[in-house]
Amino acid sequence: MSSANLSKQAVALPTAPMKKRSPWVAAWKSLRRNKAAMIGLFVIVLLIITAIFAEQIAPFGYDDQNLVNRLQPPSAEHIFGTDNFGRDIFSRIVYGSRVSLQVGFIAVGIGAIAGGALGAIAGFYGRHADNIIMRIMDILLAIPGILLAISIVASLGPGLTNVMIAVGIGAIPGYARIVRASVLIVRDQEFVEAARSVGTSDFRIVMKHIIPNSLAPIIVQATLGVAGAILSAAGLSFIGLGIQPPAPEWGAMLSEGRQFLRDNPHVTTFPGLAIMVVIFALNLFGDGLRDALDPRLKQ
Amino acid sequence: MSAEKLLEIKDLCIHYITEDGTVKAVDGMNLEVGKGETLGLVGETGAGKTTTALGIMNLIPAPPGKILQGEVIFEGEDLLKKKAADIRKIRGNKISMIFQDPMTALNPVMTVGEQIMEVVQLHKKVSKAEAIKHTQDMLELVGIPGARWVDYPHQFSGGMKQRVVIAMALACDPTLLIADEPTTALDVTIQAQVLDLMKRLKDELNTSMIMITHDLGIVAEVCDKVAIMYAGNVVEYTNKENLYRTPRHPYTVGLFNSIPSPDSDEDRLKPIEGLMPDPTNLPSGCPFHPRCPNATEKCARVIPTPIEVTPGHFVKCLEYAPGGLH
Amino acid sequence: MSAKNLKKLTLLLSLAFVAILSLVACGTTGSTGGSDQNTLTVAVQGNPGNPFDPHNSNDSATSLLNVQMFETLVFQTEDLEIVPMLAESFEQIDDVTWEFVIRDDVFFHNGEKLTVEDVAFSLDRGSTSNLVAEILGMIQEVQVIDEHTVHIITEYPFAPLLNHLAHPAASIVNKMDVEEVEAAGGVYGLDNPVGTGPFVFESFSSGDRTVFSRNENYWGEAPVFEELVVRTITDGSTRAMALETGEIDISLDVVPAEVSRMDSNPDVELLRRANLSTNYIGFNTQNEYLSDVRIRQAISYAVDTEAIVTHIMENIGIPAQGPIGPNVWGFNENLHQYDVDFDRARELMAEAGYPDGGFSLSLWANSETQARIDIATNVARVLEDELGINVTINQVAWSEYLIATENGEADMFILGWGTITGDADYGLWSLFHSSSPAGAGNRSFYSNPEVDRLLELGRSTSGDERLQAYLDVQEIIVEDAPWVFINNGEVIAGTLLSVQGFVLNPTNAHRFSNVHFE
Amino acid sequence: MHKYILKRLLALIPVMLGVSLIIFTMMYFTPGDPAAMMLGESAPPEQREALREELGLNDPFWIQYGNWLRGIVLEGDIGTSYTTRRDVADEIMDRFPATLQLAVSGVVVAVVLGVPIGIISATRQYSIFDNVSMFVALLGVSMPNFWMAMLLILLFAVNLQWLPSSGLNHGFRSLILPAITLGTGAAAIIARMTRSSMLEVIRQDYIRTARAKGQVESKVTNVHALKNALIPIITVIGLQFGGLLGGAVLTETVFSIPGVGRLMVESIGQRNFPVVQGGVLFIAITFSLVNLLVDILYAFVDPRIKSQYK
Repeated sequence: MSSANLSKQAVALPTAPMKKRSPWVAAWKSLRRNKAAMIGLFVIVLLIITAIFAEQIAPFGYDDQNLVNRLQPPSAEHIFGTDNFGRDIFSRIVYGSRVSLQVGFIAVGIGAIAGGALGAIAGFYGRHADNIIMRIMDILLAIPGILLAISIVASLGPGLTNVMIAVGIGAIPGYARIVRASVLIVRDQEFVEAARSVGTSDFRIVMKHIIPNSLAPIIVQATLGVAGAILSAAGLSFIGLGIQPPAPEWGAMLSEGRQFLRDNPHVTTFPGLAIMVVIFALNLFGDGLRDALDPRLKQ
Repeated sequence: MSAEKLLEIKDLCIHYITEDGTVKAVDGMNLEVGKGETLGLVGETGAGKTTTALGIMNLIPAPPGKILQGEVIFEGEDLLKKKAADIRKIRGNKISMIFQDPMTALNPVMTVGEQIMEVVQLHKKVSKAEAIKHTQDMLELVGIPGARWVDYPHQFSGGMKQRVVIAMALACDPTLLIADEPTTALDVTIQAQVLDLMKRLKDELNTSMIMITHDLGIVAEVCDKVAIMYAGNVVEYTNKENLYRTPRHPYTVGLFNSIPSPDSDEDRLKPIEGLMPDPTNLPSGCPFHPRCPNATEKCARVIPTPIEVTPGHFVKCLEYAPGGLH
Repeated sequence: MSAKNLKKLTLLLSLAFVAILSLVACGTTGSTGGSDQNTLTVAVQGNPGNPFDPHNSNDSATSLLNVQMFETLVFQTEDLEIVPMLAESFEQIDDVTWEFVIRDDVFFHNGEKLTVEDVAFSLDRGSTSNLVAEILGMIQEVQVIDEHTVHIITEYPFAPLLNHLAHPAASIVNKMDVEEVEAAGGVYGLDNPVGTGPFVFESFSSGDRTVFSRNENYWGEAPVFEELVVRTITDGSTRAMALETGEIDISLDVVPAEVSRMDSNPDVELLRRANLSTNYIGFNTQNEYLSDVRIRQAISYAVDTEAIVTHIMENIGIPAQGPIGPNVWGFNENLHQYDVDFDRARELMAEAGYPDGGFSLSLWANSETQARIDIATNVARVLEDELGINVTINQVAWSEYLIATENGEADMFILGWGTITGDADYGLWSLFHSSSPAGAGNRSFYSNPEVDRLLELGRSTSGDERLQAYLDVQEIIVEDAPWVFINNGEVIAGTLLSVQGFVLNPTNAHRFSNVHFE
Repeated sequence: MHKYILKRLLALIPVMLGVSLIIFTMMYFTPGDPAAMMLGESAPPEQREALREELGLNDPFWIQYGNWLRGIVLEGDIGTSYTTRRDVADEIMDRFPATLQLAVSGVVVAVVLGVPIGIISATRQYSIFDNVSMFVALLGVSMPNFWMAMLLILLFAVNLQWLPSSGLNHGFRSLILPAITLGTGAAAIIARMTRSSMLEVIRQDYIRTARAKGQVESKVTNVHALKNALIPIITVIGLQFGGLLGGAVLTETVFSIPGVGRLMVESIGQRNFPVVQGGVLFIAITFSLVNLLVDILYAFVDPRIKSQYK
């Protein structure tokens, strides 16, 4: 018996003076102790605040052009400098947080809801439904994510909505697998049998028992998925398939600034940093969340 | 104590320091094992038996485990003061260990032969061919065809795996064998076979043994002396006869009362009230006092020391201390 | 596995890595440029997107490569002068008949002698090809007169025929070779195109490079170097860096962002020459709002082409004065200019009934061309700020862009047109004649009977009458403002200082055979 | 084992059919006209219509798909590029070596960096090395690799001029920056996975058994633990390889490397459907074969899995 197990076992002894608390409260308590995760959460909250109050925070509009003032290095007036239209890069990054958050959350929402539903159906009904759904997921997984996204955006056309759909579709198989796995574990447990024996409808069983029990892994995957979605969208923008100008998407800013990389690296440095900080924060938080929600993985 | 001392544990303290608090797994423990003797280490889950065994091998995982103080004197030398390289020469060689769960004690991606050979080659200067020969002999010794040395653990049953573990533990003729609940994970019928095998081999090889168990039946069957552990402490320590005839510590008495006995008239067992205390938050005074039928207010205040009640029979209870319970 | 094995594994992986890399090194020992005087390495932006068949290719990357291998009857010099090439002499016999005498000393790369049969075959083939019909479609018949003479008969009087015959699409191929390949069911120009030019095709690696060797039996002056490598380097700054590091000798397609840097680099020579292109913002004249000439004019007044050329195009080219550039034959230098004038623009909007704008238009640009996206970004902002027109930018792939501009989906769109023949007809007919479908160039759906008449007149007359027709037509077009005329482009290249004798051709048909190293 | 591999290969067929159908459907609904692309901006509509007819673009969906499929099954012909008129297979094979070199060198960098860092981090959990390398690994995961590529170019190619900025023409030297770009992200993921997998394994009873035998710590880690930790590590390496095949799209763009990824992007832009279909199918098959290889590797690492492959 290793020490970790030992201490856990000891704690688990019923006489131990422990309050009975919900696993979510426990997870939050454990998360609170995780400094890295808290830093991540702080950055994410900051980002959300930035997105909400972009108008108040940004000193300029995201498309306020001034060609004469183009490609200025950082200064007191333009702390991140200006781009090739003389637009304030700081303001564009501030407004860009809206785009990134939208892409991140909506794409993950699409992936999690569609994938979750498919996974739940596959796991709950098994047999044919399972077979068909999971084979389709295999097919989607056989195409590298970015290529799938590029093809989808090509067929739907560029623009924010379609980028979100494309990235979301790419994420479906991941969620489907997770939910299916949890459903398979939960499905045959006694409380589900019990619910079924008193004639509860399938839909109710899924909603009441199965979904709540597979929520933890979905939340972890979703947090890390938001990071992935933001990166994918930036990648799509980078090859010109993303958001339409003049929308201040960070990946598009990187792509547009690439031609000035040599003489005016500030045009690309700041959007690059913005992406990195946000992804870093989401990863920190996601890792912490995973440790908190899934003690088995805790190290 | 009749036999020559092989192992002596003095005032050993091992704590686990975790986020949830400090677990005093072993707290001021004293123990002796003589040459050729079998000592039974008995206690409930979490009493610190396994930690004691790991402490002897100096295998406490650190962090979170920490040996705070004490000595483990083996053949006259303190193992805790030895360098890592020196202690490795003892592990698996002079002192070897049989672990509780044979299912997980074997490396699943190595053949059993490789795993037995590993210990042979580590400690004996032999050629590869000799090592293989020795490995096969060891397997035969525990009743497994030598030819199966190329098989992987998953190809064996639980009982067979434990035999492999035993073969591995005995491969270098250890002077001290620590068996940590070697039969707990096995079916009852297999348990007897394995136990018999161990007893036989121990006698053949004249090995000393520490038998860790919570089963007083096993103690009766194989041990010479017995140490009863409770909450990181030895509460009673004597030879088997003394213990079975005159158990002194209230905990030991409680343990005996909770075993069904065929020649008893009572139709109800008397389990010990309550459960093991939270190891991060042990009660003051005697750790057993909250559950002790005889406890007094003094028990909550004073930490008892071992008292030699009769020669060779040590009990850690205020009842036997000068001044008694009050 | 033991600890030793782990080390071995790490070692093995590292070795594998090195092995792969050295394999790569052996596979592509193409590190040319700079020091090697026997190889000329040129980098271009595009990957050849068609087979090496002059009659079945129309993208500029393929054309440039074809020009090195194939030749035409006449050649248009960098001064846009028509000079003989495969034809020794030529002469117009009547309105529709031209006589050409073919050189006697020309051999194809496969050793076959150039004959009049090859000429007739090639021009027939070109005139019926889907891809180059707009260049050669007017040729009705090529008559073989004798061993050295052919007559080219056009369907209608066609003044700029010589310019068209100088176009790479009018290249002469080897009849026997083409027929052999096509008879076998193959596509000509994939493996071994055979021309008469100074370079012989060696190999092609898609996305990477095309390699040519010197034509040792060239009828003209053979190149001094042995090998020509034309590489595709898509990214503009990467291309510039490759030149600066001496990895390539010549970089074509220098992008705006690199021009000033390259200009100030003492190790590199920057070559610039006005080309024959006009970049423009086209209006869909059938759009509810844009059908009103006043709104088109208002937008023309609001768009600051000076600023666009200075800041967005990095001073590449000059602000355009009309639909064709100053170096195109027939250019009118006295056209009305829509110099930026927001008051006049707002006045016109008010006259049209939209003093505060208040309507929406879509502005399209293709995602492959950064400059167009940048222009769109700027123009959208200006129109919204100054005229209150709400402009949405649609940035789409080229193929989708073509469709959207053809079916009228795009209200405004940014495009360029190269008058590669150097003659006004080519620069105006397809774009403004009402019979010319959108797909052929009239994406504005522009229709003006007077313009039609003048364009027809220009095709069938010659001399001053022809010139006057074009001068007049440009005035009408500028007045009607179906386009915002942005700039007349430039062809820009950078070369290492050691590269001498390279001349940029406004038609983009740059020939590398005269280059020598110093 | 042979039977298992055969079974897996057969199982690939329906998946690849599915992949081709999905890609075909997406391309079918992609706006834009390949004929317009081929004929250029000045071709009249009749010509274009004729070309569409010739290419079969006017046929109903199922007939187009059927024809394409028949070409593959009966003649092994995956089509002809609309633009270059070359065989799609030639087109892809021209480009594939570059992509493969990128992906392989990226994986090698990732493994050579990631696995040892993960092992050391696990064996010295919570040490400075562990904390620093896990921090850096997380940074590596968070950095968009096209941005990293730009920074590497700026530093090593533009400012220091040590390494070429583009192409694969300088052998070893030209692969360094792309391999680092592709490799670091994957290295970070592999390091994290190695660490957690090792931590999981180090806690196992058989590791204690090995220590109880008197085995030296390095062998306990590198023999007993690593071999057991290898399954998830191999899995993630396999997935990363697939990711690199796809992720090469961006790297190829930044470094101007003529690989399959860029061919795909260009062809999608040109509506060059045969190349897109062939290319995606090709990449999907490569990816699936790598996964199969990973599954076969499992058997060599873990005898329990081997016994299931019968």
